[in-house]
Amino acid sequence: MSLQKDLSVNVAGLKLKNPVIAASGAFGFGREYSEYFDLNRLGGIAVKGLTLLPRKGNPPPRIAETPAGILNSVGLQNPGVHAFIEKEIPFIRQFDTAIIANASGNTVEDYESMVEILSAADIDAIELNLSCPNVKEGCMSFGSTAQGVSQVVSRVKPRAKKPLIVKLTPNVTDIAEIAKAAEDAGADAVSLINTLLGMAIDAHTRKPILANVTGGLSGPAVKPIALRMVYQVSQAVKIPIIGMGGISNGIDAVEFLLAGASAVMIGTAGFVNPMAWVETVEGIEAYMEEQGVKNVTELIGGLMV
Amino acid sequence: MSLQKDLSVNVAGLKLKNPVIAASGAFGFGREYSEYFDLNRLGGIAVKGLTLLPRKGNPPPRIAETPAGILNSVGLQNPGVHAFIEKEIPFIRQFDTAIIANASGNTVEDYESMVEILSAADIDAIELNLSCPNVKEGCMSFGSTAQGVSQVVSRVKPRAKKPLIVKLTPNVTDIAEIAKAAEDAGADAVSLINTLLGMAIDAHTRKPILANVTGGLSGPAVKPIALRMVYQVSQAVKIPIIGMGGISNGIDAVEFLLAGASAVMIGTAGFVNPMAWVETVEGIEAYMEEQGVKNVTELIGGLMV
Amino acid sequence: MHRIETIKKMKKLNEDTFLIRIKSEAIASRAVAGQFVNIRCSEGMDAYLRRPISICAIDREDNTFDLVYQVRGKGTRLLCGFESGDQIDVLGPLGRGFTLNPEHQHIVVVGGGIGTFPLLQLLKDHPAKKKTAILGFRTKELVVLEDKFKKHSHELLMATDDGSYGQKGFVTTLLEQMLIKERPHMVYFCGPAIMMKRGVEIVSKYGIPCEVSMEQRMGCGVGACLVCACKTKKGEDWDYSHVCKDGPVFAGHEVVFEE
Amino acid sequence: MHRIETIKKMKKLNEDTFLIRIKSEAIASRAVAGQFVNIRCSEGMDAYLRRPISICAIDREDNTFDLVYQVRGKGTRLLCGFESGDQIDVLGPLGRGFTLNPEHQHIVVVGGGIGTFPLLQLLKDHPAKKKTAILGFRTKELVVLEDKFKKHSHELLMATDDGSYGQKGFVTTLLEQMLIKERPHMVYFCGPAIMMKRGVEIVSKYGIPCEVSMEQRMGCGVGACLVCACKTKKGEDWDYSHVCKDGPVFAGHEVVFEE
Ligand SMILES: Cc1cc2nc3c(=O)[nH]c(=O)nc-3n(C[C@H](O)[C@H](O)[C@H](O)COP(=O)(O)OP(=O)(O)OC[C@H]3O[C@@H](n4cnc5c(N)ncnc54)[C@H](O)[C@@H]3O)c2cc1C
Ligand SMILES: Cc1cc2nc3c(=O)[nH]c(=O)nc-3n(C[C@H](O)[C@H](O)[C@H](O)COP(=O)(O)OP(=O)(O)OC[C@H]3O[C@@H](n4cnc5c(N)ncnc54)[C@H](O)[C@@H]3O)c2cc1C
Ligand SMILES: Cc1cc2nc3c(=O)[nH]c(=O)nc-3n(C[C@H](O)[C@H](O)[C@H](O)COP(=O)(O)O)c2cc1C
Ligand SMILES: Cc1cc2nc3c(=O)[nH]c(=O)nc-3n(C[C@H](O)[C@H](O)[C@H](O)COP(=O)(O)O)c2cc1C
Ligand code: FES
Ligand code: FES
Repeated sequence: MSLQKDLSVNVAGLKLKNPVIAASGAFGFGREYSEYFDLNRLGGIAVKGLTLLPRKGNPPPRIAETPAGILNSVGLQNPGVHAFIEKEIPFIRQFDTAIIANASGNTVEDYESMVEILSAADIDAIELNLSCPNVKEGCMSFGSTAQGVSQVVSRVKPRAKKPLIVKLTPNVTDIAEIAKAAEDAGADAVSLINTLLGMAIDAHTRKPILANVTGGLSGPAVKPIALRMVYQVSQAVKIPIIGMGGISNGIDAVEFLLAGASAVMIGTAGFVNPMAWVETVEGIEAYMEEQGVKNVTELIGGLMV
Repeated sequence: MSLQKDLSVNVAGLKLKNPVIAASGAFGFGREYSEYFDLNRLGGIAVKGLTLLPRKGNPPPRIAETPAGILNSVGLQNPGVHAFIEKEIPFIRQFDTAIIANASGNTVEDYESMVEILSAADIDAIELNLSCPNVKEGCMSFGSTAQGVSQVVSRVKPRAKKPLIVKLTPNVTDIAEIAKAAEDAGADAVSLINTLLGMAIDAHTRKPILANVTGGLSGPAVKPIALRMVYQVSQAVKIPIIGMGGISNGIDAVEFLLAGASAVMIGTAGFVNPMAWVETVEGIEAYMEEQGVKNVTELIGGLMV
Repeated sequence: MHRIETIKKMKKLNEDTFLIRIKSEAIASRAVAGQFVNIRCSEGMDAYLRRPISICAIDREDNTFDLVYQVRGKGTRLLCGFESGDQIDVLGPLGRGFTLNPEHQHIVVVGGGIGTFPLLQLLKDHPAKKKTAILGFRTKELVVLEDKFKKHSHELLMATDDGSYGQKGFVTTLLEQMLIKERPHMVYFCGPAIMMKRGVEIVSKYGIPCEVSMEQRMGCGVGACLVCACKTKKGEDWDYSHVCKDGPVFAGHEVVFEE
Repeated sequence: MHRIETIKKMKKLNEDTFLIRIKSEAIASRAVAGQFVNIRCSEGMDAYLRRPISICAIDREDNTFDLVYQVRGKGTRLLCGFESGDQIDVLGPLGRGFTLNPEHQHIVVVGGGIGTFPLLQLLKDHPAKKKTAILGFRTKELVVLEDKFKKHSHELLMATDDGSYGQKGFVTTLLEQMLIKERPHMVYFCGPAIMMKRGVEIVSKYGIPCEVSMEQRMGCGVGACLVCACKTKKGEDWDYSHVCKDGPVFAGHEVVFEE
């Protein structure tokens, strides 16, 4: 490759060496995949969804394969925010990659505490998860109305000392309206999409495959929905967008950038191909080379409609 | 096969010899596929979405392939309800299969007129399309709020002299609430899901693939979402449900029946396999044989949760 | 016809152009020049929709037909994985082919790139006394089937965009140069929309009828889903016809070409 | 290790059980009995997730390892399409294998169905003086690898659910009959959860330690996605461990078996 290329992006103050971030829940706290590739190559890592106290998560089976996708119902199993700070941050900090703490709560107060605690921790941004479909309380119930989003975001924003990214659920009638509510309430950026609520049934046993009955759909199957939502949100808000949903390679990532995302996250594709994250960085570079794009930011919102 | 099996179902007065119906928009008015198989084998045919006046539809390209699915943006191209009654009904009536007229409108008055006109025609049921994502006015804008659905359904119901099926859009926060609104307003049945709003981009040209920018996602990719919605709606309403979204074979169809559907529709799968409709009937039969199910109605809502 | 048929031959014609010969009495006996088949490139989800490919040549004695295709994306790439002897799922013959009017004594076929392929069977079947073929490719390496076209035409003019083979430039320029001297009875176009648009303008100027073979993204391929729209004239107004059923071949003056 | 490796052998063992031998120095040199690999059964979307398959045997000189699998659904069916010489995408060796304690002089392996396969390498590697294998299958036709198990054990007891081969009934019954007479130092279970649950109850009664190899639906296979949960004891309480990383082999008393 001959072209001198700049892949770095700045998402509301969050500086990334390239626009590729490991999506929350698919990458643990980075340890596992550090055996497969050099984490320094990632723009950032969004860690497994954290809560104030440790959570056990839902009973298994927690995954079902669906056409070009998967359903998961992990239900935010995590060691709690304190264990994260103590045991996981030091590990990830060895690498030159941004740390994004994904935070969930059952109540507005939970979210407030999480943001306070994380603001004091050695991380680069907070991703407020208002969109997990696999827990009964909080989370998606806040995220599915503009009012709920507005309420949580406006309460936590004053406490946030790091860029505040609000993660949106696609299980809504009008995601642009929700994104606008997040923006108006002070979000520095939005990330989307979380998973779509779905279900799989085993016709032979006549039972749901997931013990939790329903789960969240992700993977290539949802890409057209995610792209549309990123595009709609990009028309509605001025804050940067982190796009995700079914991205598997550089071309997919470029599509999200063109639709208006400033960075992308990848989850499911990594299960199938542990090199998906790194290959996506390489794929974006190859696209830039081919198209003579020097600065990846030129692509953001570059869709010609 | 040895077992004596009964595949017939009765959906709110609409009698079907088997639960497999060709989905609206995927089957034209039946002429084309009559060259491929015997239409007598179908439970019913939901004809291409009709409007009062002829519609040209959207500019091409109108289709994009996506992982395990497709996006379409036909935009209700149709010859108008009068041409349908004159030229198409006589053709379909040659076959022993139910005719379901799929009706759209821009205004409540349009829907009223459509229902009046169709009630006088030789058809078996009316499917009120409150869910087409590809037209600017009416349709999905009514379908995306409980209030909109309630308004249209309560206004047309008194004029309906045939079973009235209300077709719901999946592009909503809470489909159960919308289904309930349809039930309360007098719907005899609901059918779901219509397509999910999506988008596809050609990274090389940096343009949307569909001339209409966005389109409706259907096919196997959406099956988990459709199944979840059918299940949720079945928990919320008492009227029968016609389930669809990504069904490709008998096992898929059985999953929808177990989730609570009384009948199923198949669209996209037929493009790939023109025998999909007939093979689904056969597949349901084979499943019944294997599981010793004599009456297909035993399967409806039979999910063990 | 929806059939599982057997592949008799797979041949690489150049870097990314392949020929598949398929045995099918049902299709070979029914198909006419200009029709297409809709092919399943994978059994699963990897190229979910069928791919429309024109019938390039028919051997009605041997009950085979040939498809020639260029690798463009997922589906056509998967097609290259097939081998002679494999089964393939074909829907066809589909659509409306070219009109063969025995009164037309001199015909011209004008093709560009992958649009040249369906013109071969047209030349084979047309009863005209004089058949001229004007074929254009991007560059020399992409030229295929030249010998076949030579065999079934009386005159063969070649053009490449870069001048690496035949005349440099567009087939429409060659056509226009020809029309200054000659007056064929019918011209058939198949190729990029922009070429066909220009072609129709040229022949109209000379009052010569023509047919064009259109392309559009397809779903069902049989006329049921209405996705493959093509703007055509309808009295003073226009309407969307459908490439898979009303076409792919349309009368040149019927089509409303857009930018 | 994520590697594209070459298949050295494909063998049908019975109606729906197959053996794949894969050449891989990286895996053969690192793997221990009880570990698994996560395999990509198709390049595309047709079996999107990888499939976990236990390592059945390792040839550390030849740098190959064997997988034995039963066709259950889409993925395992696609695996049957592979041929010797083909490339295959394998992630592994993964997870925690069986514990091999040289002080255990008499060990018993108890396997049911596809759960018998990973026990073979365990028998090969374990230094115990006496190795007993108790294997159960649904019916005679499903019995595979009997000769190999015979070779690597000192005692081999077979059971089938229908009595068509060996003793009629469950392996746990055979185990219990044995424990009345003998006191092995360690028992290893691999098979259906209900069998392992019963097995753990039995050996506990006799105060014999045991290990069980658990199954669960997986995503990543490496411990990152947390989907493969397995209830395990944690002090007075319990927590979800993960089969792909903390397992698949767990100490028998650790696991909380559920209905
Ligand atoms: C009537 C007709 C006849 C054709 N005849 C030939 C032929 O003889 N030889 C040949 O090489 N090509 C022919 N084509 C074009 C051929 O269909 C496309 O090149 C092919 O579908 C591309 O598929 P892909 O999977 O390689 O590309 P992808 O880009 O992966 O395809 C994605 C989707 O877009 C559709 N698509 C992409 N390009 C086209 C196109 N140009 N036309 C229609 N659909 C498209 C595909 O069918 C598929 O649904 C014909 C097209 C039509 C409509
Ligand atoms: C650690 C481990 C080791 C295994 N070792 C072997 C072995 O040596 N030989 C063998 O034949 N089988 C083994 N299995 C079971 C094997 O993984 C499944 O039979 C296989 O995944 C089924 O895939 P399929 O595509 O055929 O079925 P499908 O039903 O089409 O699979 C659909 C999805 O469910 C998952 N799934 C279905 N059944 C199981 C299962 N029993 N366990 C885990 N996931 C499942 C699949 O991986 C896939 O994601 C093992 C499973 C685990 C967890
Ligand atoms: C197994 C799994 C666990 C997930 N856990 C979380 C989580 O804890 N917090 C969160 O915000 N999103 C979570 N997600 C959603 C992903 O971050 C992402 O939004 C979604 O999967 C879509 O991207 P993908 O298609 O690339 O996977 C999870 C997804 C998967 C598959
Ligand atoms: C090309 C196409 C056209 C459609 N047109 C209509 C329509 O006119 N009216 C309607 O109610 N639904 C229409 N639909 C939606 C289908 O009826 C069905 O709800 C949807 O495609 C999901 O089912 P499937 O996955 O089996 O295709 C259309 C779908 C497709 C793919
Ligand atoms: S492709 Fe369906 S109508 Fe032409
Ligand atoms: S499969 Fe991902 S953690 Fe076990």
